[in-house]
Amino acid sequence: MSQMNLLQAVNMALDTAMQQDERVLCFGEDVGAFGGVFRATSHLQEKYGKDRCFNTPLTEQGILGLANGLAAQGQVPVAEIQFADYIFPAFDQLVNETAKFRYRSGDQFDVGQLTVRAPYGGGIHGGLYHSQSPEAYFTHTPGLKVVVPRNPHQAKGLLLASIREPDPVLFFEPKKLYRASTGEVPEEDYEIPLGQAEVLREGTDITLVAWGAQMQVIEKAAEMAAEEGISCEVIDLRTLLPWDRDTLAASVKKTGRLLINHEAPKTSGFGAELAASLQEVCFLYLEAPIVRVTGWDTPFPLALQNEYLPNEHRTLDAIRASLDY
Amino acid sequence: MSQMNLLQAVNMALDTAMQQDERVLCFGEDVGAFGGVFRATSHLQEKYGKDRCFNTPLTEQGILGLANGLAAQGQVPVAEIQFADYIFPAFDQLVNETAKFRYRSGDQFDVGQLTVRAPYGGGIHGGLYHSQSPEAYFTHTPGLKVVVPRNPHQAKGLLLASIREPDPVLFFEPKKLYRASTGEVPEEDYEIPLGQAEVLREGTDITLVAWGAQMQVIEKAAEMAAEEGISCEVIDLRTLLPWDRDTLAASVKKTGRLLINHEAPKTSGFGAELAASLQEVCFLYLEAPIVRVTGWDTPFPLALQNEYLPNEHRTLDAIRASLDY
Amino acid sequence: MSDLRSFDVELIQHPEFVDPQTSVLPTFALLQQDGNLYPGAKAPDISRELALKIHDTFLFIRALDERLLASQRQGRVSFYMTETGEEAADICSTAALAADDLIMAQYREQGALAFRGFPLEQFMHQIFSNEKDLGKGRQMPIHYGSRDLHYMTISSPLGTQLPQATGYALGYKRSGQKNCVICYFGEGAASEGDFHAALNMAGVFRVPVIFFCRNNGYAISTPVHEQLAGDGVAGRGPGYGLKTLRVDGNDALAVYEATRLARKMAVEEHQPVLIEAMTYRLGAHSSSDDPSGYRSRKEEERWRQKDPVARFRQWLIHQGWWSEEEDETRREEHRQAVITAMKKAEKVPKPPLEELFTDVYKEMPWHLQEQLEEARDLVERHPEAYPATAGRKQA
Amino acid sequence: MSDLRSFDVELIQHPEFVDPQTSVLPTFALLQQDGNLYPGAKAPDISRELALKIHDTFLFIRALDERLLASQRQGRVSFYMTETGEEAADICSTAALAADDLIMAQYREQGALAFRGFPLEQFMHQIFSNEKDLGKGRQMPIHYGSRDLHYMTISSPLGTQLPQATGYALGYKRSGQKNCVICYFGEGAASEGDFHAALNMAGVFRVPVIFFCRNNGYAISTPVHEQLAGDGVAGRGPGYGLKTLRVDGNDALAVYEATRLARKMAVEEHQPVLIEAMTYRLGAHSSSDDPSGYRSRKEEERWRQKDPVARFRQWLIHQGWWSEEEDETRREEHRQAVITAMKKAEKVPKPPLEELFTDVYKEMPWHLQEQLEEARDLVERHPEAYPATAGRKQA
Ligand SMILES: Cc1ncc(C[n+]2csc(CCOP(=O)(O)OP(=O)(O)O)c2C)c(N)n1
Ligand SMILES: Cc1ncc(C[n+]2csc(CCOP(=O)(O)OP(=O)(O)O)c2C)c(N)n1
Ligand SMILES: [Mg+2]
Ligand SMILES: [Mg+2]
Repeated sequence: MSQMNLLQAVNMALDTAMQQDERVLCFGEDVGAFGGVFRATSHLQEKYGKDRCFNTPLTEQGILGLANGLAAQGQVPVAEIQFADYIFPAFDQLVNETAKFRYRSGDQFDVGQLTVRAPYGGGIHGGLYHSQSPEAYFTHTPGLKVVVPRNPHQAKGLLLASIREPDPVLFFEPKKLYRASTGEVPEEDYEIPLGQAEVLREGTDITLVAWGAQMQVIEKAAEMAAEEGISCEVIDLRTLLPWDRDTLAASVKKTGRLLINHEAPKTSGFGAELAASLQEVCFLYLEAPIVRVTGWDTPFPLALQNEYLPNEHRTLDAIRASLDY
Repeated sequence: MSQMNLLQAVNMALDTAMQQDERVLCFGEDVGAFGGVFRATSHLQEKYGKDRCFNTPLTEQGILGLANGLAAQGQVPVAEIQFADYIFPAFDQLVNETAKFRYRSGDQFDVGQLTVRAPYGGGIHGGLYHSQSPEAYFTHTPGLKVVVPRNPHQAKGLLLASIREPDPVLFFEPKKLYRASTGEVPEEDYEIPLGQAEVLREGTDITLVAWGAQMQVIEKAAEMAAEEGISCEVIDLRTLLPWDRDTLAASVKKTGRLLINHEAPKTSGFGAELAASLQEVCFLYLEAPIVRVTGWDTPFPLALQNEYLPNEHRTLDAIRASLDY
Repeated sequence: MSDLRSFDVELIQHPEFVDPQTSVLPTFALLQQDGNLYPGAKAPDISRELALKIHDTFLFIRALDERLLASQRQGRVSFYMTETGEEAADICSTAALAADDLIMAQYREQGALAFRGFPLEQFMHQIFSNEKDLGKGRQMPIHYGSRDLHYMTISSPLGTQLPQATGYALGYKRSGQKNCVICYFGEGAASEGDFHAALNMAGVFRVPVIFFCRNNGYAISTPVHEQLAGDGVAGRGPGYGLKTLRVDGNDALAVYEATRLARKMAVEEHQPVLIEAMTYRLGAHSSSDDPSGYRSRKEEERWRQKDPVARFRQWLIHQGWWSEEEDETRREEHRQAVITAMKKAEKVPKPPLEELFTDVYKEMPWHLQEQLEEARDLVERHPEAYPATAGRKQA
Repeated sequence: MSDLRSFDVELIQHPEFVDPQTSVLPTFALLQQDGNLYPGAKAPDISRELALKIHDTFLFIRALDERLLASQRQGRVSFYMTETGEEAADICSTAALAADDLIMAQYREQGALAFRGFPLEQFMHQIFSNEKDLGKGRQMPIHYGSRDLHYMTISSPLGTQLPQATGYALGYKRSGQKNCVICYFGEGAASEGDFHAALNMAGVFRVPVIFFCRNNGYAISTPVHEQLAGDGVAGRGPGYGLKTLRVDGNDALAVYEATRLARKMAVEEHQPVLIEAMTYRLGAHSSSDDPSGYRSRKEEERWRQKDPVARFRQWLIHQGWWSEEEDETRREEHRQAVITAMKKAEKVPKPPLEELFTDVYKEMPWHLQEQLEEARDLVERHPEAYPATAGRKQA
């Protein structure tokens, strides 16, 4: 065990994966000698050589095209998109190619070994184009898996599991927490299985669910609520596609209330899917409407980013409103 | 008034718009002299010349980049994407550029005059890549408007409104109905306002909502249900972003039940947003969970496309189940 | 890292803008239409056996294309695309490769697959998307793929295979495998952004890939002069650091020789290569297309005079390796074989319901299992609405 | 339509693959570092007034960049990007245009905007994203835009402005306006698919656009030789049918002259042009970057010797139009003005809450109105959590 931040945990996971399997390759814009603009790939080129950790030309569609080809050939590509905001030029390669590779070939060819890492989310004065949370787009795409870690320990275990997963995984890293989130991380190789939510705090009055950086918000809100005598169950979804309906449904059936928090805009955010699915299976248990506390339906702003982010105050207000319903 | 199919209605709308405003330009792959692979732009080059209706090179990201530039300069571009399945290479231009152009410039520059037309949907033996319904992706993108017509009359009125709308509009045309849907269409210039759903059939037991080609499915299901004594209210959403919550909520409050039908995969489809929002505002009125009858969470298949499409039988089964809840 | 740009550059004091019109790459050609070599041309070192195999593939593909297009017209097949007029391009380039080099095709390269030995039955199973199709009946006709024959399953979105080819070739390089990737694409697809990404990365990473462009004059209705304004597609190759050659795409010998040399550079030096084969799509774009809307019979006729199959046959006859009579017999054999195979494949049932849900992921997650159950119930409740799957025993 | 390809092409019987290494475009240069013209060079026809305006913009931008970078280090500014070393490229190209030609910049072309007369205060309002910012405080520092000055608001995603430039220029052509678009971009951005789409379409549609590449050696840490393998970015121009010129980007006179000629071709003949300006980013990529991680001081020093501002000053002094003393005074004036403007802009409040919701659409739809109300309530309930907007009177 050693104390480290989320970025170091990502770096450690990549290091572990590269050491253990020589087919693992890390690449993307500036990830080579420089170690990436956030330094997630620091020292990997030094350790594993230029042909296993390298810079690509500045083309996201090319990076994903390259990654698809490498994966199909039998390598284990871990491609970095410098900011999740810049994943959109690669949308076609991801949605039409990566996601459908195995299906369309009748399982003759696949790119299941592919992992795409991308720092996402706001709160770092990034404005429209260094703040977006595009996870919901990919949850509408059968064939992909979508994972978001909340802290260093989770990041290492989930990233190792993602790299070894036989399906393509989009791994969104909460860049606001890259340095802000620290914790103990085991030195050894370990995996946290995909597809499983985690109950972080048990409670009886309302279920709060989020992922990534918003976990801190709902945890804080849960604490504030506790001071008012409200007992919140706090769940980290961790994998968004395919998500862990059983754990969530069990919790909602127990508490009778659900609050979903995400940074992305409300309309068609992943909260919509959670709400739609859970009202289906928990209908008779719900004592209030499922509530979504999310980013507004605007581009991500700069001067007013504070006003944009769905923080603990908004969350607590919504918890109270749900209990008062 | 004259009898025509949906394709002819689209063609007529384009003709009307080009005649009325000489800044209106139609372009895309094969839309020039050939008139488009579906012939939606037939005769427009003949009538308005090569500089108003023209072929582009084969690059969707280029088509949307070009369209954004033209719109910013003051033209009124109506760009065609040959199949909605091929809109993904243009995803970045649409989501990062078109949608955010006005916002990021503080309203100094905008591309509000832009309309993108794309034939979407399955049921024509198109397999994975000539069948997709990607509308939900765009509903998660503030700054865009999303419109889907169900028949020739609607197509003409909604397309004319979309072209003249001061915000960018994605206009998805149900290609299955291009020739299959016919009806009376006024010769004159008319618009059907965006943002308004239409109640096609009043009913008391359950609300059915859909858009585009699936309207025929829910209308058929409503008729079959009527034979069993079930009274369905049938609504065409028409505009998905921003959508008409008032009309839907009023209906659901009346019937107490809601069924959403769409062709796209279930997870994070636009049905999720409708369900999540409507359970919020209609919670106390709902007598059964909101139900989604949708495409499965798989790529669009070929041999089993019939098994994939959410048809009237599945819809009727779900209506019955909702009433029996 | 660090800026390796040279300071020692040629400086000029008059602003001479490079004029794109001035440089036109020549076309490599060996065989004239009458089957004789051009003066000064040297035939590649090609065995009788290989030459006859190429020609037999030509004849097979003509028979296949003819029959399937006719069947589409009769409504027996939902969709088809012929490669008539372009056979030399894909077949002779593939003939110059190792049998385990990877082929990434666009969709008009069934000849390459046939050359590799794809069984006629498999062609038919794919066309009829029946349960024996290697692709499990999921894609439209002509989206072939064969892992065994190193032929990547076709994907409809244009251009996407190009950067994948660069990646696959990089995988070869990394694993030290002495293979290359050949990546086929049309001059239309070359306008996609993926083309740029692919060729640029191939140049930077120096990978064993041959980008093989079939410039057949059209992308559906769009002629090449509305597609690009430079010197074709070949004109772009040097700008990416690729070795580049334009070749007469209707010249079986020139295509073979060009590809043979390209493969050598790709595999031995990791030098990526661009080949532009100048050819013509004699048929319609697809069974949904009617070219009379955008080009003249006269133009078609002019290109028909340059038929690659006839040209190569003349050469074979000059070589004394083949005769008109053998040709007639063999064409008839292929025709009959195709008809027989079609009849059989038509009767094979569609894939079972399960196959709608498998292969989305390696293992079926809970939500797809749930949906499969729902679909099973549905088919059981409404057998009349699901004739393809109702009543079939489950896997 | 129809296939206009010529049958009358040059045929060769030996497969001569074009070798990308052989053709390197020369560099157009007029001014030597000591301020003297190269032998045989002719200075463009440039008035004293214009020359001094260019130089004054150089000095202003140096002062602005220096001060703002320093302020970023002090934590007063959240982010900054300098254009130090590249001033001749954007400023002198813009100087050769009409004042109402549209500029589409990448992000390192504040000089072009300054040349057009963007007030210092406006620079500051944007940097501090306050309520007087023309962009309403929504984008990161340096994302300027000015409708009045025909300078399209900067967008962070790289390359997206290139096909937009083609479209905007096509709009000019259609409306018969005698203008062109200049589109700036880095050699890194030139790897994006949008670059390919843009240049190809510009060639096909023949639109009045100048694609102006600042090849400054790096894209963040990635040196140009890891970015591309051909002859720079200029090497790609002819392949798209664009007139192409490589120019010494640190040579104010050569950049001016090249752009002047390019504009003439663009506006008068609708001939799109590609200019590659060879320059060097002397500073860090941005205030978040530290170049010592990827390049040597020695390399930087070598390029510092080629400083475009010093070079042009020498020329002005040789012309007798300027002196070292005037230079020193003027630099100090700019420095003071920047400091004063910064102090003022810092104190201007942030935009009001409403501006979070306006301009998503032209009119605010119901769901945004609802969300605005919700946000208002929120700020009212938790004023301490929203210091920027709480307690401000509503619009
Ligand atoms: C991304 C994408 N856009 C559009 C299409 C529709 N489409 C299919 S084939 C074709 C023309 C391709 O022309 P070319 O690349 O020259 O190949 P050819 O058909 O001539 O062999 C088009 C536009 C597609 N399949 N994918
Ligand atoms: C689509 C996209 N990908 C990545 C980035 C992140 N990024 C910002 S600047 C930059 C390097 C750009 O280099 P270049 O085009 O050479 O311009 P320069 O900074 O040298 O002026 C990168 C990778 C981005 N802004 N947009
Ligand atoms: Mg073609
Ligand atoms: Mg650069």
